[in-house]
Amino acid sequence: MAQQFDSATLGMWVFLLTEIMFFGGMFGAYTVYRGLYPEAFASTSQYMNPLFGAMNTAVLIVSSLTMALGVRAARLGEQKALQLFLIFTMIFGLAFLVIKAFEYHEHWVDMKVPLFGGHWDYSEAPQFARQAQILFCFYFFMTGFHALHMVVGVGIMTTIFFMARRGMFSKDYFTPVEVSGLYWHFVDIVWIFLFPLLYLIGNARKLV
Amino acid sequence: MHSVPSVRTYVTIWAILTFMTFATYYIAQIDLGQWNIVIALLIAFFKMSLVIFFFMNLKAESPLTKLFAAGGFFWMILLLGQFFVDYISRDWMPGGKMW
Amino acid sequence: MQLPLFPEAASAIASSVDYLYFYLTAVTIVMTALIFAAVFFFALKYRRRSEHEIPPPIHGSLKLEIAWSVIPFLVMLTFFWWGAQIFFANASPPPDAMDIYAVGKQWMWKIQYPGGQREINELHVPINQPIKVTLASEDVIHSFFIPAFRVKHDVVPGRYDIMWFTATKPGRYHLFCAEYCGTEHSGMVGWVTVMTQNDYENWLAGGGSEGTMAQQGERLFGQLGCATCHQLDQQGRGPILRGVYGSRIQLQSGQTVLADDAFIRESILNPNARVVAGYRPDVMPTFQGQITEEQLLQLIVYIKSLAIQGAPPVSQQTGVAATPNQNPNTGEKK
Amino acid sequence: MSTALQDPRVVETPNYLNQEYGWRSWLFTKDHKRIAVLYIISITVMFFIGGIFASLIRVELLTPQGDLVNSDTYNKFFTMHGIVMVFFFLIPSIPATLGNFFVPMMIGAKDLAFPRINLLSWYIYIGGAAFALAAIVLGGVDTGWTFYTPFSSTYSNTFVITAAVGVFIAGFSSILTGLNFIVTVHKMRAPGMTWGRLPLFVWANYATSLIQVLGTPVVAITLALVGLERAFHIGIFDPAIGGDPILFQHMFWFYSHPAVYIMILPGMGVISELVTCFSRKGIFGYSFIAGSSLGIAIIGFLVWGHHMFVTGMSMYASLYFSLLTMLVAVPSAIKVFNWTATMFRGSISFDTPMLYAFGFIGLFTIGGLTGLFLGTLGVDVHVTDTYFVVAHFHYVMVGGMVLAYLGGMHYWWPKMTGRLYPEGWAKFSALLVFAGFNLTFFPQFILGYLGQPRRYHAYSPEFQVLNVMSTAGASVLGLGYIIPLIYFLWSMKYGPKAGNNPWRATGLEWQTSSPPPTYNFETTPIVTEEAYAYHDQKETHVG
Repeated sequence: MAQQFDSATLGMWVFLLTEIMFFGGMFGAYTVYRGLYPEAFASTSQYMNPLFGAMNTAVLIVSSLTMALGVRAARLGEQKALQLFLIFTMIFGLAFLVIKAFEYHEHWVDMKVPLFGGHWDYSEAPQFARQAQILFCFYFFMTGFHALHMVVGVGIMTTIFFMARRGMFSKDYFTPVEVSGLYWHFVDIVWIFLFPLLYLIGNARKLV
Repeated sequence: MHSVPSVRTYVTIWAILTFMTFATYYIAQIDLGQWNIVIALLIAFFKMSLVIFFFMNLKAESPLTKLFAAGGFFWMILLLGQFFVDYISRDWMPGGKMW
Repeated sequence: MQLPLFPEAASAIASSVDYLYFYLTAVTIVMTALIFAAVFFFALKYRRRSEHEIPPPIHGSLKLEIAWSVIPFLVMLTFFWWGAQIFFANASPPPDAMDIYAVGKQWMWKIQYPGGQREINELHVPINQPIKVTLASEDVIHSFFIPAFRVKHDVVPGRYDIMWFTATKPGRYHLFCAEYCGTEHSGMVGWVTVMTQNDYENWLAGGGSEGTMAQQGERLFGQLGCATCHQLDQQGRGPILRGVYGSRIQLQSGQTVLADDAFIRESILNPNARVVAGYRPDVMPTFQGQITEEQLLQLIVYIKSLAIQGAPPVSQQTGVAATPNQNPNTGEKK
Repeated sequence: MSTALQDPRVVETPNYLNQEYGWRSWLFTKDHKRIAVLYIISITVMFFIGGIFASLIRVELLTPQGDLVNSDTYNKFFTMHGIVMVFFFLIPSIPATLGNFFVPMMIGAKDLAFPRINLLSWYIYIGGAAFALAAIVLGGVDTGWTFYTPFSSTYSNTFVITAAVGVFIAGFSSILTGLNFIVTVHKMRAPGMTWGRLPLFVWANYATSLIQVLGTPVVAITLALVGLERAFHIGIFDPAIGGDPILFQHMFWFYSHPAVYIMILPGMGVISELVTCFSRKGIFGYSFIAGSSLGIAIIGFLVWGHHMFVTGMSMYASLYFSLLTMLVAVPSAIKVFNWTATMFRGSISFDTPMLYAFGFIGLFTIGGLTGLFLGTLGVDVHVTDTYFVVAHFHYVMVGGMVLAYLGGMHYWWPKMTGRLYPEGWAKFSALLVFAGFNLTFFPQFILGYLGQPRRYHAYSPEFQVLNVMSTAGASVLGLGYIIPLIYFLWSMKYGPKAGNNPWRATGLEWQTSSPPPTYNFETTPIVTEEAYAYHDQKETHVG
């Protein structure tokens, strides 16, 4: 059992390594373009709502807390508490997605969705109109992939919740809870970086 | 297997993380030039370390796991670093002004 | 039946690349021969003679390991050093290089000469004269490859790439596209004709009915309406372009920038990206999608020809506008 | 044939093959050996699909005019050849088959650490392959296996998204295999199996796994970005809005250069096994070979820029990448020298696997050294994107990896099936492969320096003779691949019984019965000596 637990945690960490590189590719490309077009990127920040971003960060951090407490409960064999914390985690995860959806809607209303041939209008700052599209592509791809990870995460939490309901975990066996927790925290960490990189670019200087 | 951290520890970490989040938000409203991004990223790194060491309980994990966790970040920096080998040095070429 | 085994060497750098290639080949042959010989020799000498023999163990030798790590590495460093020498020696064109402009387009090469001649899939160059080719792409990445000159450079859309060479032997040589660019990639080939100076002069005299490239650019400048704002002698809504090329320009953002091909290209395609100090950003429309890469190059050559302060408009000049010198006067644009 | 037919009795001992019957027992198996067999079947199918495209390419290139198919079709041929061979044959080839089968056995484990994930990785692979095949059936892809933007993202009118999705999915199969191996090697070693006693095949697979885990996600996201760019008609590599197509190349080669080490490292591991077994001698410089595997895995990530010297990358970056390219050649050289030295004063037999090992050492040496031409700045400018590159990587991939794979298949076939293959035919086809290979690819070095660009449907007439030689060689090579397929299948039913250890090899995989039982060992083995302790086999020492 101990061996399996160790293997599973190590395996999850190795998996997170690949996840780091997966997002790392995007972060790398993002950094290159931010270096190439700093002003165009900065000009986009007026269309990001940093308060939403900060709220979402806070929501995710709370969900990480409940997740960590859930894992703690699993370790101590407190099944009721585990189930409760899993529900909280799911609720906060869904809350994140709902807030995210509101934000996407706001971008749509603002005509800031260059995808699909362009729901796009940047006449307020025409000098950045081309390159700002790159930032918005990054924004939608990165937050999109992150949201996808959240959806998968909520799915995993649901599975774990039902496993817990069926009494599959005990003080001696809680590997799936532990491993899913690692995944959840990782998704949180990605957001911790996405928040300043996407929402707070040159926030202090309204360039336009 | 591992010692179980107390609820108090978790809640304290959570409080720090939330505080840091809003600190990031408010610091971003002050114009510090290039330092805005530096501070934002430093805070992000700090927050990440808290999540990794406490919520993900890396501090109680084996050295091997720590090595793999560190390896991921090292490799990502390697990726970025070598992008920059190209992009930064494009500037040094006659007529180059990519950066 | 033709069976060439080695390409013709027709440029100034060809033989230096060939020497390095011979050196690398020699090392490869020697190393491969050594390994093959050792494997054959051991395999025969120590072939299994009885099913039951067990040879004595040999665990290794630190000295040998160090020797066969360090020595090959030193040899490889000579590859690196020599290769880097050639690469850097040929990195930037000499100042007296003659300009030629090439645009890659699926699937042809469009060549323009400063004198106004234009060709497709044909490049004519004089012998013993450094040629600087400014490369642009209309669509995807192409690669300008002349095997006989040992030169190749990718042509990346959205920017200018530079390559240069000095042809040394009259003749006709292949011009290939070396970066896969779509359906007729293998049809994107042409010929480079190297001529003696005299022949080249004669050839030049034959072409260019539409005037020099700068004149073509000047016509375009009028047709596109650039001249209404960018007037030559008096302040219009846009900067006066005389003397701009090659100078450092003060931007609205406070930075300065060198007005070179890339900057002028950007100013035409995306005029608001970097606005000159003292001008409004939203006055000039973008010309993205409205002019071809070829026309863009003509405009650049025209603006380049204005760099010489006080020179008469190119329509009154004869022949080819010279490559400008660095102009100390800070001009303005837009 | 060395020691065949020691035990001709027809008694079926319980093993992984006869444990259960029926398709369910295969498709839902968690046994790493059965999954390895599933993989062998799948990659063989993919290999022959890729091979058909290769033959069509070679037939087209018999004449310079491009008269067999039109250029669009030809472009699809080489693209599909590349995608199928690289992502669906070479990458999974040794790790997912021989590695899957033997890594657990060699470390004395019952199975991999995550048997279910192992099965999942096969299903993911099949899913990816289904997309790739769908792209072929629907009408093909014409971007080249490198998917360079902006051609792939904007200009191509073919099924790029389908193919990219296929590669993306298959990437996760590769990641999961790597993840499984890493955890297995760390956590599942038998008592006494220290890191210093691991067989070099395990070391090689471990190093490979590191690359798979660290590199594959980057190519996955890169291709995802290309797919999204096509789907949304806008993206980050689009030069029209200021995107830099060269960034795509950086991201692509960040994985795809190390990927060639994913392909070759396990092959090197196989050769270490073969050379020791058929020289009946411990490896020369164990720690250097093991260390060089890790060295290749790590330095391999630092050299990708040598694919981009003429792309308009900064020339200082070119300098950096060129220097590091020289560095990565050192560990490869160490391996070649050590294998050769292992043969010194050995007891060398000429069984088929050893013939493949000889072939590997020679061809890999040529392949590796010609790689240095491409890492040397001045020369690369001329030879990059020509047939020189094609020849170089086929020397490494076919002359190296495929020969190692065939060598390994012959070496372990008796263990996997309990049967011996016909030695005469095997030797014959090994020679065919070697001869055909050289005839196919050596002329391409000359073509490359002459300047024939790669991916050309029609070429200049003066290149014809060399191209005809190449096509002739390809037909010999093709025959050399088909013969083993036939006799392997034949031997499963009619081959003589192999016995447990026909080569009298060391290594835990040979200590158990052939074919191995479901959990590999009757009792967990306890390891007391280093790998390749041939001198401890109680026999007479011969000077």
